[in-house]
Amino acid sequence: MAEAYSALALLRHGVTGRSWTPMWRERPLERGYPVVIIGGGVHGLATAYYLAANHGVTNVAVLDKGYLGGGGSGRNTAILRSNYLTVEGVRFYDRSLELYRGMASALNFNVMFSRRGHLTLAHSDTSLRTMRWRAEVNKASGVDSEVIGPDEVKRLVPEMDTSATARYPVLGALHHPPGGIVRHDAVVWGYARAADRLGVHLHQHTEVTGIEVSGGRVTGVRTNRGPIATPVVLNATAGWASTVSDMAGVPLPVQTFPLQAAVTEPVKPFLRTVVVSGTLHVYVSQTARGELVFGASVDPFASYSTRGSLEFTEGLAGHVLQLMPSLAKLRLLRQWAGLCDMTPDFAPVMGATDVAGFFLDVGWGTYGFKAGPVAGEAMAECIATGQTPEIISAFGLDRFAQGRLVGEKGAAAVGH
Amino acid sequence: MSMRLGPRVGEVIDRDEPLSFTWNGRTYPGYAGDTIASALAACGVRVFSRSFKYHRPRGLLTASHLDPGCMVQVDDEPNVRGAHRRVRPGMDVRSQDTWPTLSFDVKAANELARRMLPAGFYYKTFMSPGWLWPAYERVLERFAHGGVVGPGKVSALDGNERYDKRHAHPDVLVAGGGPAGMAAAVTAARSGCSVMLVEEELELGGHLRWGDDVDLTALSELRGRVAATPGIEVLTDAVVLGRYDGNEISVLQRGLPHVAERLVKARARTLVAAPGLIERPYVFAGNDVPGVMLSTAVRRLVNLHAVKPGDRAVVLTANADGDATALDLERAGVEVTRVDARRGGDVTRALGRGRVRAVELGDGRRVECDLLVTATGWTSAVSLLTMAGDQPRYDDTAARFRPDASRLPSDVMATGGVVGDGSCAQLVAHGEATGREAARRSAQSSVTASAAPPPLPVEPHPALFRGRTHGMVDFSEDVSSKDLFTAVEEGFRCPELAKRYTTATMGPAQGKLESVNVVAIIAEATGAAIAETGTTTWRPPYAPVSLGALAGRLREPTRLSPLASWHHSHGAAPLVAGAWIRPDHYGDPVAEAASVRDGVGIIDVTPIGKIDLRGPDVSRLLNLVYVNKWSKLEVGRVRYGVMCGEDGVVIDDGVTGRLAEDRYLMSTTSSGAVTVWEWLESWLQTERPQWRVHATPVTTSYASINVAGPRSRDLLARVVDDVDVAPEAFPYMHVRTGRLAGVPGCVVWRIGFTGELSFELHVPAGYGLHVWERLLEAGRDLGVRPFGVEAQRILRLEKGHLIVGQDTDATTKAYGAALDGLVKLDKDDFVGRPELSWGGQPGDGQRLVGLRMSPDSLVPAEGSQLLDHRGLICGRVTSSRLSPALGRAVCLAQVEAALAEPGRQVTVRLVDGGTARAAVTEQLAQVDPEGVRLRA
Amino acid sequence: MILLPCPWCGPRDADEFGYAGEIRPRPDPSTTTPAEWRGYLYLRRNTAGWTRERWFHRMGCRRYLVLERDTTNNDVRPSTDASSGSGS
Amino acid sequence: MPETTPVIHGPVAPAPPVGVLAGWAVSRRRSGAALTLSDHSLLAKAAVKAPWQGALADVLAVPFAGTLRRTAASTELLLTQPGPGEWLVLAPPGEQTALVTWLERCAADVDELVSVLDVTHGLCLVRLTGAAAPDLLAKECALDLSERRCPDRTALRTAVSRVAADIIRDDRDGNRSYLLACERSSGQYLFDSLLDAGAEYGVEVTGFEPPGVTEQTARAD
Ligand SMILES: Cc1cc2nc3c(=O)[nH]c(=O)nc-3n(C[C@H](O)[C@H](O)[C@H](O)COP(=O)(O)OP(=O)(O)OC[C@H]3O[C@@H](n4cnc5c(N)ncnc54)[C@H](O)[C@@H]3O)c2cc1C
Ligand SMILES: NC(=O)c1ccc[n+]([C@@H]2O[C@H](COP(=O)([O-])OP(=O)(O)OC[C@H]3O[C@@H](n4cnc5c(N)ncnc54)[C@H](O)[C@@H]3O)[C@@H](O)[C@H]2O)c1
Ligand SMILES: Cc1cc2nc3c(=O)[nH]c(=O)nc-3n(C[C@H](O)[C@H](O)[C@H](O)COP(=O)(O)O)c2cc1C
Ligand SMILES: [Zn+2]
Repeated sequence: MAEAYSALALLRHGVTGRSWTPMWRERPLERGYPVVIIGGGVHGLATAYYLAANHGVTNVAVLDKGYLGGGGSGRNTAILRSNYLTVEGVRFYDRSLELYRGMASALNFNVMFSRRGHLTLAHSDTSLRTMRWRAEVNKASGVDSEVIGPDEVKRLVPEMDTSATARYPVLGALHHPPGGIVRHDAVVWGYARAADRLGVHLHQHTEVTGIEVSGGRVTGVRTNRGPIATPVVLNATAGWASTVSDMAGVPLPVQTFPLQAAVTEPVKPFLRTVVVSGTLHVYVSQTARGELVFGASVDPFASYSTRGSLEFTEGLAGHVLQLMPSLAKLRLLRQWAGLCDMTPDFAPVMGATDVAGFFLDVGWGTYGFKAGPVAGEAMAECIATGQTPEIISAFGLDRFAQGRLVGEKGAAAVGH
Repeated sequence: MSMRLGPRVGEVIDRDEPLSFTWNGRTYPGYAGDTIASALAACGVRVFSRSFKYHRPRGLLTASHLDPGCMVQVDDEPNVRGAHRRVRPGMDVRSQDTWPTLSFDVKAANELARRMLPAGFYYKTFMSPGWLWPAYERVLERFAHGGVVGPGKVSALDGNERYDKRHAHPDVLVAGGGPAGMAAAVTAARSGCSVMLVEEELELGGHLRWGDDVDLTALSELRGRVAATPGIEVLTDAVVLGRYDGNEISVLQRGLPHVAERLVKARARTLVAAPGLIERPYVFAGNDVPGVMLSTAVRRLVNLHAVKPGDRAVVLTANADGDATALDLERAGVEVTRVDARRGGDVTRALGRGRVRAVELGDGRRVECDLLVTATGWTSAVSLLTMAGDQPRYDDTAARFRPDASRLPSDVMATGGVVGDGSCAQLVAHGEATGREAARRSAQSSVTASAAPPPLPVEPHPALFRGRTHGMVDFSEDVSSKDLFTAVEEGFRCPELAKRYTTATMGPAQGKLESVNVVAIIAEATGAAIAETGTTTWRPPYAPVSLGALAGRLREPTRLSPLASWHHSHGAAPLVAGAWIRPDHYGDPVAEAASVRDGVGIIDVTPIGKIDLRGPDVSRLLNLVYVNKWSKLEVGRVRYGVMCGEDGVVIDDGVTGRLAEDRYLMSTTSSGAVTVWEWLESWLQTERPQWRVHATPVTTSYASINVAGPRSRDLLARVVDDVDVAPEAFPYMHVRTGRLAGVPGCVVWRIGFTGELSFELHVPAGYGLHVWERLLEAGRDLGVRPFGVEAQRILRLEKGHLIVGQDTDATTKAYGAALDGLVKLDKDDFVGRPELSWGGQPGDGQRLVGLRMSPDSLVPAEGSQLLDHRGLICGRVTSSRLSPALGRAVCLAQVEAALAEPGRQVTVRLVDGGTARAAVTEQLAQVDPEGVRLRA
Repeated sequence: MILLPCPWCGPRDADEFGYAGEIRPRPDPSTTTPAEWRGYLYLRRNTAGWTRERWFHRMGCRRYLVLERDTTNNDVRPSTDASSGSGS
Repeated sequence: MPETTPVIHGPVAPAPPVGVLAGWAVSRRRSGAALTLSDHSLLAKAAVKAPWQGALADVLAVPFAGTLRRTAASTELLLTQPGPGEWLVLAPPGEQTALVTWLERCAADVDELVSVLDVTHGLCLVRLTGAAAPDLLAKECALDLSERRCPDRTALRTAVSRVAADIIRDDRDGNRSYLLACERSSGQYLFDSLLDAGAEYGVEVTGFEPPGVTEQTARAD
């Protein structure tokens, strides 16, 4: 049994020099599992953890073709917020924030959730109006969110150019104090460790190459390490969601787009808030290590390539400097890209499908990291009980065939 | 204590040009040609920084761009590579992240708790009590390791601080100006190619520069050939940052006269990577104590900068470069103890803190010294190649990863030390062969790889990564080999995971120095072979690059109406609307609106999209893209139309007029101008290519002026030359063309967005100002005044005219926008028809309605939410203003269809949390719902 | 920036083009069913590999083009004009 | 009829001193710099659309992506085809009626859909002349404008300073020269952008110098 983490444990290990037990174990791949989860990102791991922790379903395998968190979960800008535009969205993401707040102690793993406030800048009267709309929906749902003026923006971010003559003047912002950032890798590892402790099998470098369906039911998966029999498969593969769903014959309303991000060299802390500008397609926060983490909107065309582009960094730098001209000499250290499974209405696709036993937790686009905990909790319930939980009822696949899209599209541009 | 040596043959300092600068407030001397680091080292400075976590004192390690120990703040610039940046007179150089001083740093206390602070310790603690975490967080933040930016510290972009970019299209781009790169460039250019030769350092030459006499002779010969060959553009102090799809290569050029830095974006037909080798550090206890240096660092200091790095040296050598270093040191008067790793010699520990005092050898000996030099092997600089798809393979003989050129695309080649070993002559010959092949590939229209140059030999090298003790692996991140062992133990066995857990290779050097050691140590800890362990992913940029350089000159496309300067000089408040800057108002939007209701006003509506449509099939196109009918539109008439997407969602609206049998002018919303045109083209080019229609955007061929108000006809009558504006001659929803104020070729629409009698004039743009001024002049006695976008918004809202994108959103279908009457389902096909025919049922979705507030003067913010009797959100206010005409609020709202009946009551949730009541109105229009005024 | 081979203008930076997505046959609107139509509207093959898609050369010839692209690495094959099936 | 002939304002604010030429307010500044930029928006301009390789294309006789100088309607014309089946035809200032009439006559003779639009007011046209012109353009445009890829008499459409523009290589007296056309509202931006980019090459503004067009009396503006 793995030991608990604490300052005392650190001290004990430090003094004795005794080594730590692994956070998760490498276990043999079994011939069958009652539940197979494809995708070892935050969604897959959280689902496995809640299946075990909340429903006692522990004999679960999580399969990932790469390393844990090697998908979007390991490469996202880790911005958390719940100031969505629709009531369904606000309620859903607020539950996720709540789980994030309690995560360190629930998982006995410090995920370093940093509640530092989230600012979405408005550079036009149109976006100011959308901010107000969002703020009002948020407040009506009990979420702390308010439109603030340029002076208040300046107070929160002194580097910001709030002059009225700016090409894209800052007319105001949606301020969401509970928003913040988290150590994304820690969330993945925390869930993995906790799931492993409850008996879940984590299989890295195990790629699913086919899904067996017979008589309209899932019966197993094929992998590069051999077949696994299973009646239940969860597709939690985000950017690759279509490729996996294809294996089960379930077409998705998903297009995969690369989303790029970058970090600068570290500098002393000066930016205490998460700043997002939809008009300028940029968001930025400063981590505890001192580097600025930047993101933008998805690449302009669908692709599975994660190589990244030069124009992304050029556009990013130009936009950041329009907001904060004093950062010109700061150096960009690394850029990378991840894949985003975009849906037509910027809302996820969750729940059962027409193929019995084949579940979806996809369509997470550019915003799914923050949803990891609540999605895991809900999908675990969905799989364990066979009932669709109320909190995800708006997100079913059938909404497309019925033409009932989620209204989140309204605030789409750059969300995060 | 001066460590400056007498003149060296290959030195790059100019002894005739002494200078002085400050380091942590004290003045130091140096010479032109010195780097910050060499000037300080010549003055005996040994400690340049403190390490990230434990704040251990750090000195020079590579004495190059990559040196993790010499990151400094120069004036307002953080994280300057002190061992690369040339020192300049008066420079203010400071150490970073030390408090209170570099020599006495409080955070060095961390070192004491080192055993309690293993890699990733923070994941294991600070969890409870949860409320204390923000306080812990502030403490952790203090350890952010870097310089300072922020207001007052970094200057704005001006003068020679500006940045710039340019494109380039060399046939061959050579990355790296060492012997191989120079040879490749010369041969490619001689084959007729345009060549760009890029070298990160300040001069061409690579490793030859600090070599012996033979090297220096080869160097000057090669430099001579480069200079004598036409067609080579040489960029020094310029670094290749990345290789992207399409062989797009980014280069950062520094040290230019006109700009601080310039980003060169090169589309090379062929990239030749000749980046050479990087010497790797050796891992053992104390390997980060100031005075422990790589052999290349020593040779740079001694031979290029004439700096004596110490007085008594131990040289651990495993190769010829180590041997040569020992000789260089001896020649410089340093007492040298050689330890030959090829014969089993080893170093187990460097002792000392601020500087090396002694070294413990593998055989147990202890040697007093102040300099420990290691020459234990190389790393191939593969990062550019991996960006192009290469996957380097570990070579047991060479004890390093080498490129596996078979995975490279045909437009990327590699030469020189990065691919193999050999004498200088062999490397040059390989460079030449590569240059020749690159030229051949560049000349082809579609590049095919053919004969690659014969491979270079690979010389055996002992596999030296970590010695018998644990030491620093990633110097900039303060990650030790012990940390990596711990990570593996905890389950982080895959290098990508171990990297993220320990942060090894995540610092400013990005693993260029240390990634092989990281992999070797992970392999050691997991018991796997290095080859199967594999490296982590390389990513651009190769070297960190300023945001300023990436941004270049900050310019955003801006669109201006022909009247822009008039608006500006008449006090218009600017409104940024996408690329357009429009007048929001001229001081008093309410009075502006009133003048339209009572008399006449004029507004510049140039950004309204205008598309010229010609051809026999235009009416079929209109029938297809608009939801209403167009077949019967007569010449001389205009009609309002709404466009939907294939999903039935409203995407644009506007009026279109028929000017002649086969000629129409379509107008669109300002923001929709471009998208609507592309939308029309997509139908014409992909789904209906047989239709004969030409669609040409002409938005800014015209200045568009709306003349609105009960007196607008009187005003217009005074400026028209040949258009009869009498009500019978020019009825509502008609169009005329003619001459206005002496200007031929004008189009006039009689329409009424403001709800008043109004005419929209489309005037050839160059006459816009003339017509505008004539209107103001001619209408002076009518009280004409210009009005801005805000007044127009008030007016249209009083009239209940919707704005697509404000009163509708990305889910609003035509009937949701209260446009049911317009949708003609009896047309056989129009875009959106299927959805509109299935989805218009009552009770479905939201509807656009008018709202009457109580109290009626209460103006709810746009975006305010509507609540139903259960207190649940049932809609929102989309538009709202105080109506000057009515003296009360006028609002449009989207509300659930079931509530969208006149008289239904809803609750408006106000911004301050309070509520008010509102009733759904009979119609959207609150002023003149019958439309008498606009038909006057 | 990837280069797209325009049949008219030659290879051009992708930012001169507008991306119009994978090519999907449009069902006959007069006979289509909601299920079929919404499949057309929302479902995508989203292939990891070679796809046929439409691009609009906004800043060049102003033509819609049909292009084959490998979405795993953005390699492209020669393109054709969307209406005529040919270029220059 | 109005008393005075109205002055036409181009998309680019003219550098002082300002005069009037063919009804347009123009800069009378004369620069002898090695690299000059001048506003040519007052040239008469017509945009023509017709089937690519159709009958009108034969009449106009200018290849796709090429230019052709010829005399028609007793004025000298510069014909270009920067898009397939899309022509931009330039004529001296004040000649737009003659230009359009001639083009419409050509169109009347062919049996295909042709549109002729007078875009004299709709486009901004500038001329950049000097040996450093390609270097300046290399900052603002991603295309290879070297002699090899873009020789004299090339016309193409691409992005310049992120704005769609026609680039027409039209050397003058052996001097590198480019005409750049973009839609009017972006004209001032493009002009400023080129000036800014060209600062390091010493670019200067020079007024339009007409071949063979009578000047009207100067009127300061
Ligand atoms: C640059 C970037 C920035 C982002 N920023 C934010 C943000 O600030 N806030 C936010 O909330 N969201 C953000 N996102 C989105 C977020 O990262 C994702 O929505 C989220 O991580 C999805 O998690 P997941 O667990 O569903 O999928 P992933 O983490 O992508 O995991 C899917 C896993 O499936 C595996 N897989 C795929 N196919 C197979 C197969 N056939 N067999 C086995 N395994 C397979 C993959 O290897 C992968 O590990 C960002 C995304 C990116 C790329
Ligand atoms: N590395 C060593 O010290 C070493 C070891 C064995 C042999 N040698 C000798 O070194 C020479 C090897 O020749 P070579 O030409 O392959 O290598 P080189 O190391 O001499 O030159 C490579 C050059 O490329 C530059 N460079 C690297 N990355 C760059 C980038 N991204 N952008 C711009 N410039 C970049 C470097 O600054 C360096 O000057 C031979 O003469 C050989 O005998 C050197
Ligand atoms: C929030 C965040 C912060 C990061 N900070 C750093 C950093 O400081 N240094 C670094 O080298 N990489 C940093 N990375 C990037 C990772 O090294 C890596 O590029 C990313 O996880 C994608 O993986 P890949 O590059 O291996 O494909 C960061 C990534 C994220 C998501
Ligand atoms: Zn084209």
